[in-house]
Amino acid sequence: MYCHISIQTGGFDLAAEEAALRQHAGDAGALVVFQGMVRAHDTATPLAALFLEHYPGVTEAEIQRIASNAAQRWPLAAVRVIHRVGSLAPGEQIVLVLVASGHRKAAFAAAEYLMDYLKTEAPFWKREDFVDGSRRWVDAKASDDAAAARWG
Amino acid sequence: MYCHISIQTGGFDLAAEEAALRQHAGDAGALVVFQGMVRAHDTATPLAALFLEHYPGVTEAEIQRIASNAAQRWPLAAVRVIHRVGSLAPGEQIVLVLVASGHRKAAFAAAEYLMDYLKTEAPFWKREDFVDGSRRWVDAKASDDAAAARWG
Amino acid sequence: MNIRVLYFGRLKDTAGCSEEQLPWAGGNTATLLAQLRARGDSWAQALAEGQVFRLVVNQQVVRGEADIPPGAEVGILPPVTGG
Amino acid sequence: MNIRVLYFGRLKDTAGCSEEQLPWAGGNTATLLAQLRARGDSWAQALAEGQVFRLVVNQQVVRGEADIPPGAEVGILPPVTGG
Repeated sequence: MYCHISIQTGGFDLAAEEAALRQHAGDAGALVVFQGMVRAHDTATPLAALFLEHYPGVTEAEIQRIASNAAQRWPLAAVRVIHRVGSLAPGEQIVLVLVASGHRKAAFAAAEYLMDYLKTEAPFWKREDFVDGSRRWVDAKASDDAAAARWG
Repeated sequence: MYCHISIQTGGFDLAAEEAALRQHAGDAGALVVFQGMVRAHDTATPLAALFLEHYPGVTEAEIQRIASNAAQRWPLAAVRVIHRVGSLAPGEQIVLVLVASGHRKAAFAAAEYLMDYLKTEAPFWKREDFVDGSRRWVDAKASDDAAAARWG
Repeated sequence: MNIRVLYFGRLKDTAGCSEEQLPWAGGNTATLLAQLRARGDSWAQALAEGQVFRLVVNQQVVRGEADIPPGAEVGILPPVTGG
Repeated sequence: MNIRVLYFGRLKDTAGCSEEQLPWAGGNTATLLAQLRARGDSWAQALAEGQVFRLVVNQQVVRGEADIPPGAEVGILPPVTGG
């Protein structure tokens, strides 16, 4: 299985990533994409920016491990993960996951699995920087742990 | 909920569709995309082309109904469905579904729901035109019926 | 008075056409199916239970049976295979 | 001999830095956590059970306890919040 992981400060081009992935996806009939964006009004005080940090080296290895686990569960042709770090404004892209597979069921399941484990296993930390100047490190969500736990 | 449905012979531009959808998706934090492609080797004899026909008018209404049902189950910000008809070569795009929502769980579930019901309720018919000149209308799959049935 | 019957997918091969005008004395979707099945074995097989997904009367999808008024457009849909 | 301890997320605020050199006589991940918790209430709270997600020794994620050799890089990870 083709697998390409990037941690970067810059944005990404969905069309370019889709074209590149299909180069490596052979005769795959299904492509599922997840793109996460920074929400401005997820909190009471509006967000000025979301700051993300990570653990270089360890992050890439953990995502690789998560992708390998997914490839053991489903017949995947190609996986692409891009996760941004640094300071991101509301509306900006945070994360992109692309999964190509022969059929849609595997592609959907693997994309959701990758997102669930990216949220709960990969060493990223988010800090909310609010318009009033206050800052807060985001708490881990029990709902994310529950989402990952359902894969058993 | 914003909902835009197109049945067309031409291809589509994923990046343009993503940009257009986000214009209508407000503060949505999650975007899930499904793209289906024609497989060359899904059959014993290689495929020269996949021919798709549909029931104009009825198709659009049925997809609108499926999208409305999805919007009653999950809090969706925006939905876009493009389905191609006519003669499509292996590797070409067949179908594109985009779903924007506040959170990923709803976006994933709704995109999968839309695909399951597109496969089993929308009036499209596929014919396989093989490289040896033979042709065959595709049989409906029990696995697709089962996928749709699980939504209850 | 006639009705206009539209065929889709493999039913076009059975009918040898994509649509036809049919004299219509009145009746419902079951009447129409019975009439078409009586045309012969290939029709009876193609329109057997399980081979017909749904009928559409004047662009309205029919679940169960429905009246077919004179002048109607009736689509006969084999099981769908899109997506 | 020292070890190099890296802090992430909210633990940076507790430590007042992103990393420090710590004299190390030997021990495992539990020894290190006990030593840091003994620095005071803010440390004890920040590193309480449930506040620490995982330790990483020389870029290897530790599940359970693991030896920390002299010279090691040790990352202390609060619960992660990516994606």
